[in-house]
Amino acid sequence: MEYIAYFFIVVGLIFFLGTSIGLLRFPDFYTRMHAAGKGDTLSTVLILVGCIFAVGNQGDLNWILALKILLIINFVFIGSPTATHAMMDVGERAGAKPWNKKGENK
Amino acid sequence: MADLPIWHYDTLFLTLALLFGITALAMQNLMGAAIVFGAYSFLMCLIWTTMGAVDVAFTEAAVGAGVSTVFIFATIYNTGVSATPNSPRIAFKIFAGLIAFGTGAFLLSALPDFPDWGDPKSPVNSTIAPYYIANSITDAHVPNIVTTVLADYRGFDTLLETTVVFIACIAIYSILRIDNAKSKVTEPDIITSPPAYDPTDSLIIRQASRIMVPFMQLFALYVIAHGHYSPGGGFQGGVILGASIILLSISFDLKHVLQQWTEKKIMILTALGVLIYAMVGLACILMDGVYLDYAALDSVLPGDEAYARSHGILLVEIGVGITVMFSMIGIYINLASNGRFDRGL
Amino acid sequence: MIKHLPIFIVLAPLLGAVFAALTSWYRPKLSFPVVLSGLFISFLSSFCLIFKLLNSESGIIHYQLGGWGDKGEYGIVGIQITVDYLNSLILTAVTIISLLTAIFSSQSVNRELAGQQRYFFALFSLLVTGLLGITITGDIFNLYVFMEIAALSSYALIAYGKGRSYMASFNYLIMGTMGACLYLLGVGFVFVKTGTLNIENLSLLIPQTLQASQAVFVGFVLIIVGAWAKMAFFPMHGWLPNAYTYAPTASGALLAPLATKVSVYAMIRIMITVYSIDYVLKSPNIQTAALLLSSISILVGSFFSLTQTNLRKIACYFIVSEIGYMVGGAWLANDPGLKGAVYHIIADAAMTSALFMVIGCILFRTGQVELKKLDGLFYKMPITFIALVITMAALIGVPPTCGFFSKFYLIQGAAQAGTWHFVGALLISSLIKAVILFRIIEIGYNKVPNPAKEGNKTIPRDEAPLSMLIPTLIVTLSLIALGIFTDTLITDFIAKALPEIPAP
Amino acid sequence: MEDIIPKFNYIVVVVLMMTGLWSMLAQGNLIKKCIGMAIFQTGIILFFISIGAKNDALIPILTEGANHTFDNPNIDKVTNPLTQILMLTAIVVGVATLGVGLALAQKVYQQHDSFDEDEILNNQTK
Repeated sequence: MEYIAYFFIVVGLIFFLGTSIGLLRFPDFYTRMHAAGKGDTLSTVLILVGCIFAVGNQGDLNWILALKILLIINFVFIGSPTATHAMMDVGERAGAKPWNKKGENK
Repeated sequence: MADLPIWHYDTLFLTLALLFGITALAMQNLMGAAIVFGAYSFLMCLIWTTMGAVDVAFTEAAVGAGVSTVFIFATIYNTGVSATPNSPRIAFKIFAGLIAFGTGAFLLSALPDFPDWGDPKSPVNSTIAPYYIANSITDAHVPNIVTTVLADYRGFDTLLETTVVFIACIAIYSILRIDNAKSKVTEPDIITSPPAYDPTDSLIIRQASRIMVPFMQLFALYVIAHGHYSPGGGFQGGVILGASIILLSISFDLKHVLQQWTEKKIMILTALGVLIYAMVGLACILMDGVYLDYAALDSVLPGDEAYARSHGILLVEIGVGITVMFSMIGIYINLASNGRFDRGL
Repeated sequence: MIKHLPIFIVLAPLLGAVFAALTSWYRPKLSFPVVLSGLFISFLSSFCLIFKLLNSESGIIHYQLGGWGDKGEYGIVGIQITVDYLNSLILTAVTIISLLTAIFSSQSVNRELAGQQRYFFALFSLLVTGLLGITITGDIFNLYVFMEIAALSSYALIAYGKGRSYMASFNYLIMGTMGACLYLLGVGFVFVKTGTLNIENLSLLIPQTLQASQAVFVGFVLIIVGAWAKMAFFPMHGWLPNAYTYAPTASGALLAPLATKVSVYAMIRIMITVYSIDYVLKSPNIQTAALLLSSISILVGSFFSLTQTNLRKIACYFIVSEIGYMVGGAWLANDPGLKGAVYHIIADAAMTSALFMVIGCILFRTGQVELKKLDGLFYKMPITFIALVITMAALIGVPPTCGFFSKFYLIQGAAQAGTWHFVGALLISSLIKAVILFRIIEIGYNKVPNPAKEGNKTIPRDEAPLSMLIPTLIVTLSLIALGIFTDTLITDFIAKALPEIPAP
Repeated sequence: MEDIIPKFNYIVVVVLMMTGLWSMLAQGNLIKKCIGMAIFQTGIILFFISIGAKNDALIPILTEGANHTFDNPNIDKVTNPLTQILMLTAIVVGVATLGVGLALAQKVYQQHDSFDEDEILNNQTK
């Protein structure tokens, strides 16, 4: 049980690392938000799933807590992409230009 | 993990928090400063959670990181983003720095006199606090000691704190609201209903918040009602309730919210919350108790004296929740619309 | 019901404010009477408490909120409010002055703030709640909360003045919050070493066992500096003149006499009850610094008042110098000095109140208080002008007004402590106030030829309405009454309020 | 060093508070002043919470646990609730002050079209 928890948390952290690198290295606003939005949501969800197993007591899941964490996952799943969408939307309206290969618009 | 002294993982957080705080103050872009300030507040929540102060962390998450950041945003929305100073004022800054440095050094001069961090035998932890821990259950049947102390042992502080929120609401209304020099007391003009579909508004955001808001409100009510057994209480619940309305007004349009929450409603409900609290106290006097001595309400509330206290705490928490919720909405509406009550963030 | 009087003092204005906010939406006319009755109940309670206090043996009345009293080894676990000789007087002064100011300001609010007065009286009442709370509470953290109540409502009350008052109020907010934060930090430092917040328990702990503790000392300095920032003491006085000048008349008339005085009271309470005179005397560096600062404060306030042309600004700088009197008197830490300081809190509350009420009357009729435009004021508003002269005489310290006696005690204390610069500052400030008084008389009385004589231009009488004039007169006459009853006040209250002071 | 490590947090707290204090005094921008004020307040809250912390203690919500029971809790294993209540109050007071401060700042901006203190001062004396 403990190892399942570790597994999920570590995988979540790997995704999170990817998110951070993407946020720093991608060339323009949209790709950065893409990295942040996707990676962030997934890694948060994975870490939370890990938590479900981590809070269990000697092989037994603590069902109430697990349910609460599932609810949190649900809301993260709704909230985080929406926030990313909102920022993308605003970015477009504010005139952030997408990057292209020629590197014209940084 | 549990064997580590507290400071082992706090060191990292504290240093980060310091960094965030300095960054927030150093940024030229005010919007960025506000965002970093929000992150700083969240970091503070983590620190407080590791120190075992869950209620404080909860409040800070709702108030510091949530609502105050939104307040700063609303202000920036109505004003300007850039903070380029016209004059650097170097000499003055150095002077202020010297004052701050001197004060800091003076504060640190007391350091050797301090008890170690986390010492359970320090005066703070061994004078009054043990009484609360030992008697919360017998006095009020409330396992969450913070709730008992907040609403019962030091209930007067909480009444005043509610009053502070009430004052903030009135103050902001009186500062920001733009009266069109009408001497007659009237409702603000009926706001025309917004168009059914605004092309600049995103359907996705609307739908997402439509799904979220009921759950937020449900959760807030749970936080208020369950404050006896878990972290939370009137303040946190009230702030979350207020935040749900603020979310609606951000994702839809401020007009929607303005139509629903007129100044009259908000002020009456805000005052009502304080009134509930104060009246519960007065009821105690009328029933031969001292002010805010909920045990005197024994004869009207079910259960024995300790349960009377428990129910009394619940009653005042409801009052606090009402006041906090509506004043948060009121403050937000004012800050976001710059006192005009027509449009805004 | 007698038992519950202490809580009613605070609760009545609070409930008055809440009801005023509620009724303002249904019967806007009712909200003023509601506030007034709240203030009146508060006044009655404090007045009754004085008699109860005089009859009690211990000279102290406790009220434990929620019934959480002394729990043996733990000390007092709840919040306790306390009435004793020291604060009963100040409570009565605050309630009387706020009641009179409320009556005084009803007309000017209706005129100056037409259309926006909906929450004015609610905020007014909340400010009074905060001030009374600071005075009555027996818990240092509770004092902080009350301080913030008073502060938040006063920011709003000042911002009612529109125009420049917004920036003034913002500066006040920054300075006030800084003061409150320093105070709270000081409470933290004291709390670290004592573990209790109750003033009574602290007063048993600190002077005896924690004399040498550096943390407690740092806490002491922080609390004092925090209180200084709140009362506009010398290096932190910058916010006061603008804030009180640009505020509406009614806000100024309430804030100027009470807000700073109550902070002085809080400082004295911390000095003599929580710490002790002994403790103050054992930290000579702070004492010397405080005395020096108060001398500078007096001089700065006086000289700046000399350079101003607006009567309201002059009055504001008077407040700065009067703060110097009280802080200096308290830090002399000897018997006459402390007596003078406590007496001066009450006397100065009355004097400043009278001064601002007079200014309010003039503003109400003439619309401005520029000094040079006050010519012929004596003929236009004779009663107001006489009240102004009496008030100024009291500020200078002409017997038999109360200002004379407080200055007498202060100078006596300073002489006893050998602090001659304080004596000098007091005398110079009196002199400067006398100069201003003569300037006012010159402008108001001499500058215009007597209209009663034939051939001169007649000036129609145009006094302020009675609802403004009567409170002004009551306060002005009370200046003389206070002076006449000085002896009773000092021996029956103030002497009993002060602890035994070790002879030098 | 031995003395400093158990008290390291206080040093950070003091630095944090002084950062806030400095920006309240020195920053020319009104919003920055407000943020500095909030940071100062958070520093104080952190200070209070740290003095109430206990090593290896549980949150102040009593449960039937291994080392203490409902009616007779192990006092050393429960974090000090008192400091937390005080700071709950302080947080709420802080947000109220912040709100009023921001409202005033908005009004000032309306008048002077600037958040910069010097510029406002120039406008006023003009």
